[in-house]
Amino acid sequence: MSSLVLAASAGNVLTWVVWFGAALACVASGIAVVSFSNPFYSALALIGNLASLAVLYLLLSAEFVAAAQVLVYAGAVMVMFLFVIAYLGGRADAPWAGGPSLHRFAAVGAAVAILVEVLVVLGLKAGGELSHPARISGDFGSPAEIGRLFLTDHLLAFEITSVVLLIAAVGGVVLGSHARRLQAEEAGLE
Amino acid sequence: MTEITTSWICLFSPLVAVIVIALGGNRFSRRAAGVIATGSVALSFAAAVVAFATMLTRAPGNRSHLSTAWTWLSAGNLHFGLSVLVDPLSVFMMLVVSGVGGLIVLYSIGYMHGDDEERRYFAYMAMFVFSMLLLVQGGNLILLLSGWGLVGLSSYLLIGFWHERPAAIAAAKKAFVMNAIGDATFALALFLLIAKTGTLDYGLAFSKAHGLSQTVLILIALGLLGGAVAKSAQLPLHTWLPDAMEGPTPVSALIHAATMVTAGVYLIARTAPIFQLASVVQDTAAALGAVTLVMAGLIALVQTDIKRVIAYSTMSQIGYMFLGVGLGAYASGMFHLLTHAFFKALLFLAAGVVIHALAGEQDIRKMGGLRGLMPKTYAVFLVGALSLAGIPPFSGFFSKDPIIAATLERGGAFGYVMFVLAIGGTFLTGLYTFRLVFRVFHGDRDRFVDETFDTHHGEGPLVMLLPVGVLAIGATLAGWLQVPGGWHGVSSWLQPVAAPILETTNTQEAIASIVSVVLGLAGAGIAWWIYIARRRPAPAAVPAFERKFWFDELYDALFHRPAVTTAKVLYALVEGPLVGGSMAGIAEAVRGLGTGTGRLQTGLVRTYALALAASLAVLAVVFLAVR
Amino acid sequence: MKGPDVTWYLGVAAFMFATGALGVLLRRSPLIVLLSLELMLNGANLALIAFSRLHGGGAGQIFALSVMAVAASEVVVGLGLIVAMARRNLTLDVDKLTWLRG
Amino acid sequence: MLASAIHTPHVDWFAMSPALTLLGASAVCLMAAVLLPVATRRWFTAWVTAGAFVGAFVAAALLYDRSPHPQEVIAGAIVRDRFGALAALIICGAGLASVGVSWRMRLRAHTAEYYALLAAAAGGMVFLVTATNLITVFLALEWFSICLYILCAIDVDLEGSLEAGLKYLVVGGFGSAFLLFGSALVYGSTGKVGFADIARATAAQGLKHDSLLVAGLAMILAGLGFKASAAPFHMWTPDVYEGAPTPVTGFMAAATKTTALVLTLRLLTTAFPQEKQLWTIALAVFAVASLAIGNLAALVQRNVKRMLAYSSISHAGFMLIPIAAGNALGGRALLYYLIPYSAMSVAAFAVVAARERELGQAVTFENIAGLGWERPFLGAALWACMLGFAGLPLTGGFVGKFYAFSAAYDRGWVWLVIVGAVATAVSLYYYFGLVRALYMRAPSAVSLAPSGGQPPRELALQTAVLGCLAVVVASFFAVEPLIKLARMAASSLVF
Repeated sequence: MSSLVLAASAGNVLTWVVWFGAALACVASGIAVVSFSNPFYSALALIGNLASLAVLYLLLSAEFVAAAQVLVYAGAVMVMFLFVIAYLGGRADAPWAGGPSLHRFAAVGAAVAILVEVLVVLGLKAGGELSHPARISGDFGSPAEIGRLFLTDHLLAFEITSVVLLIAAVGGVVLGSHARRLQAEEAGLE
Repeated sequence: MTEITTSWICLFSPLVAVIVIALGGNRFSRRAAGVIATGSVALSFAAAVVAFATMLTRAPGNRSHLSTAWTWLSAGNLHFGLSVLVDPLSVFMMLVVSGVGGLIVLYSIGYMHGDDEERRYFAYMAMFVFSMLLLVQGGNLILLLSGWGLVGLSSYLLIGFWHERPAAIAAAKKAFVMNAIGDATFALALFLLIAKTGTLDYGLAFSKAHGLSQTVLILIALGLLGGAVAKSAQLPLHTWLPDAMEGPTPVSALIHAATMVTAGVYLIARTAPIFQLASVVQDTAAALGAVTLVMAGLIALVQTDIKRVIAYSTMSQIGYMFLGVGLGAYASGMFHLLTHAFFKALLFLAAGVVIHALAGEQDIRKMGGLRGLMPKTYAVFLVGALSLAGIPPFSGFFSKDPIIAATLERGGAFGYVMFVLAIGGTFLTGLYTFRLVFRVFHGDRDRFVDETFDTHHGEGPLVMLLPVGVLAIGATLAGWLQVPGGWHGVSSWLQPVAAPILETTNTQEAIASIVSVVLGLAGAGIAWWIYIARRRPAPAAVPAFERKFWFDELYDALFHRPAVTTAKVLYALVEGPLVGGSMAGIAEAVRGLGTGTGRLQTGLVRTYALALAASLAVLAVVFLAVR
Repeated sequence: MKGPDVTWYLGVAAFMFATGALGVLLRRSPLIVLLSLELMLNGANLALIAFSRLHGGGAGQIFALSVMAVAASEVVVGLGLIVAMARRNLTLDVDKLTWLRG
Repeated sequence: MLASAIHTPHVDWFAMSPALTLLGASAVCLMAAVLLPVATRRWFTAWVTAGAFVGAFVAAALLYDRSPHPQEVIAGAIVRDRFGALAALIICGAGLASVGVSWRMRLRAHTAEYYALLAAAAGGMVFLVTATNLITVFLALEWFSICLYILCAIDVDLEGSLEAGLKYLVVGGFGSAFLLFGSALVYGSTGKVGFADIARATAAQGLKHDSLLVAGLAMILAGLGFKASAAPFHMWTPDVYEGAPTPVTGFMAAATKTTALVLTLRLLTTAFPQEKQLWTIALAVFAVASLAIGNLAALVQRNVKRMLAYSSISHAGFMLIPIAAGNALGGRALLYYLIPYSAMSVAAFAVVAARERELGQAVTFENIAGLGWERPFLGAALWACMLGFAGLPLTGGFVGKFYAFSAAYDRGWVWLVIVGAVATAVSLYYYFGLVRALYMRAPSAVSLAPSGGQPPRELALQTAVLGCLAVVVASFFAVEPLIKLARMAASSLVF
């Protein structure tokens, strides 16, 4: 019986279920990020968020991006985050402490306004061309395809990305370098 | 070298001196600053002479050149940049400005010796010469206006040079304000001309002016006249000139006699085509000149300050020039400008020698009998006085008479009224000039003179006497450039630029000469009768003359007091209760807004982000709504 | 395409973006502000990937990958700043950063 | 086998040469940071950076000369045209002057990194002004922004430097996120990332009123407005400008604004010509808001750097006017105005930097008093800059404002001209206030004057200031050639 249902709607229901699960996780972890009072938990929530995003990417046939998301983002970047948080110690700030204020009211208002605007925009387009995704070939989103694009149409983007990363590394060194090193060098300068 | 190259040298030489003196600062000695300034003006003069000589070799029709160094802006028909116009009129003025100017700057080396701020003085002087040259050489209307404005600025700085004297500051301000009124009308006229003709070049603008309506032409001409009247201290914007005597004497000589005040005359000659199209305004110029020359003569009769007498006589003589150019006898007006530059600079510098010798005293009632103490000064002063009074063979005679003859040629009621005023002026000129000579140099020596005159000091250093001597020669001989019935050096030179609109006959010249010489001598004679022969006690000063026809009081009553009263009334009735204190209220409100804006800047980064997000939200809604 | 329309993905993307914005506007801990910025960038990334799927072009995915690199860079610099401030014993509270104001 | 299938695009190295020169210098500086002994690092890296700016300047000049016809290169990621080349010239000029201003900066151990980042930031800007697709825009924007975040915070001893860096990072990241989301929406609507492709797709598919496109445009405008520090996205500016090391502030004021405004003009005219009705009005509103807020807030400032920051906000308003006019005259006016504006900004902040080093504290209207007498050259330079900012003759600011206003007038927006004129009148108050303070000797200034002889003569800084002054004044006199340059550059765009 169940195999019949599955066969009838093919993978569609399954896709919906997976989508629903991932979307829910996304939304929930997103809310969690901004509402946990401890940055450590927020960071963990963001990792969850990034992971569920990767699932959504997979559903959108963006396999390489999904893999990069998990490996680079959730893996490397967030680990760095966790290290820093651990280094600084858990300094909690309660987001809603002190009750409602004008600023909070306005902040929520602005965020909701932006959300509603985008949703309205989407609503205006819904059922139109947004429901007619293009036909794609099998290697859409595959590492080979992404690699090809990075070497052809978006060669420059690839190169600039590396420059940006290099600069960030320099920034990390400059800002994070230890005071003792500074003193030592200054002594050398005198 | 062509006349164009030399014209550029002539223009920029003083500017270079300004820059060198300003940048050099203490690296130059004070005297070096004077030498640099003098040298630069002398170079200008040399360049002007070369330009003049080169031009002489050319055919009269081929003497006008426009040279553009670079174009600053060009939009459509409007080309505007740094260009000089080299033509007979500008070369004429270049010679006058740099020649007389150079002598005066040379004189200043002696006169200003020992002043604390000599460098500043010479920088200003060179700046002034540059401005004046820019005014006369500028190849388009905006450059003319720039020169005009710079001349006003330099004059303001020089009049207020002794900034520790309140009177000097007040005089400088008065000159600035009066000139600013003229500058404003002048600028408006130029902009109107540019707007209507779409060009900045003299030639093109004038040829296009023919197509303009009479109303526009009259407005333009009136605006130009306003500028000319203010700069040349003619009625009714004349009150600044006598006060401007607060500056150092060479400044008075340079600015308020030889050069700046004649800029108005130059302007009318330069823009003659406009004035000819608006003949009503040209007649107004002539009439203003005639009235000014009589009134200034009357006021000069009772002044007791040696420089003020000469200052009023300047107004009066410029009145003659206005009369000349107003009647369309451009060459006669410019000729009088030339001779006047010589004899008036001479008078001022000679007066400066007297003042210098008497430790700065300027009151003629404390002078007298200086003839024996200062024979050279007396001689040159007498030359200047004879020239001013129009006694042959001195230069004033040759240049003043054609103007008077022009009134006869003009004829009609207007012409004859002008004639009467002009010859009345010659009488007054003889009277006040010789009153001055007799009071200062003849008669009994005042006790004050004995106390202050420094016999060892003599008449001054050579650098002061030399320019005076040169000017005396000029004042004697310059008249022979043009002799009625004989030759027409000046007229034929200026013919290509400003062709006269009336030609006087020899008979008219003769009548004018005889009448004016007779009246001039009569004036001098009466002065002799009163002040030397003592046949009569000196008449009591006429209040009207004494109070300068109440012009200062009139302006005070007309403008200053009503303004103050209105402000007071407004403050009491409107602003006090409503705004809470005039401009202060507005300023306070604006500052309040500023403080409020600053208060938004809380330093809270979240607020900044909120402003960004909220603005974006609004922007997106608007875009979606109006898309 | 199986499963939900692209519109649904975009809805999630918009929600994440707005949540992230809310985090930046509300939170005082610079660490959480940084995390919220990441959330915003990831919302935008999801939109890019979804649109990439919609149009069948690779540009969106390339864009998203570049954004990841940029986001990582911002995090490095942001964390570097936070660590430097912590070393100088400055309070880690963006509301206390009001030396510059007016 | 796969490799044979990939046809990498032709790389026009020449088109990228200015940016690459700067990047190369940056790399050399970074290596110097590791390899050279501390004592030689400063002069080596400063000279390398200065040389790179000169080299990039020359390269940009050559590029300008050799690129009469706009041409997309490297798979449409950037464009080689005169518009970008002229902007690159301005950025390189500002960068070169900033090197001079930075020479005596107190940097502790990070000198080499400082110059590396300065060169890298300029490289990013030079890239950004040539960008023709949304990916390049976002990446290059982040490239130079990240450099600037670090540069703002680099003087860790300076009170407020870290604060400025963090504030800039947070608000900057927020702004970039909006720009990114907007780009995503535009991409979603048209399926394209290239500017020209977006415009073509909009026209071909009738997307003029598409809600996604319009919402995306709004977000992009907010992001660009943020970088140009135009109100109402300006609020980070005063704090960051005040907190950052002064040479960095000067560079930011000149180069960031140039980059942001030039990019705004290029992006809007090439990608959104159909939406002109929307963005011209929006920019006009931003301009008015910037003029109002910048000028009003500047009136009450006592801190000179902060006053200059508000003045830069008001100048964002002035320079948005020609962009809002959306015509060729406007493009010309913007490019022209940026030349003297950049020079004035760098020079003004340079004088502030010099005074700061002398006093060892923030420069206010009170303690700048007497600068005109004590340091005549710097005083006169600041004086000239104030005249320029106020738009008075004998400085390029006059011509710049004149052109900007005439562009608005041509568009038929007399009201915008009036607002600009009123703003100019208000601005005279605080610019002249500073000039007055320069020549007023307050007792506080005397007591603050450095004890023990003259401060070191800052030859590099003075040379930089002199160069900037020369540009400010020369741009007034050499209007015609500069306008010609700007006209040819603006003709790369289609209005």
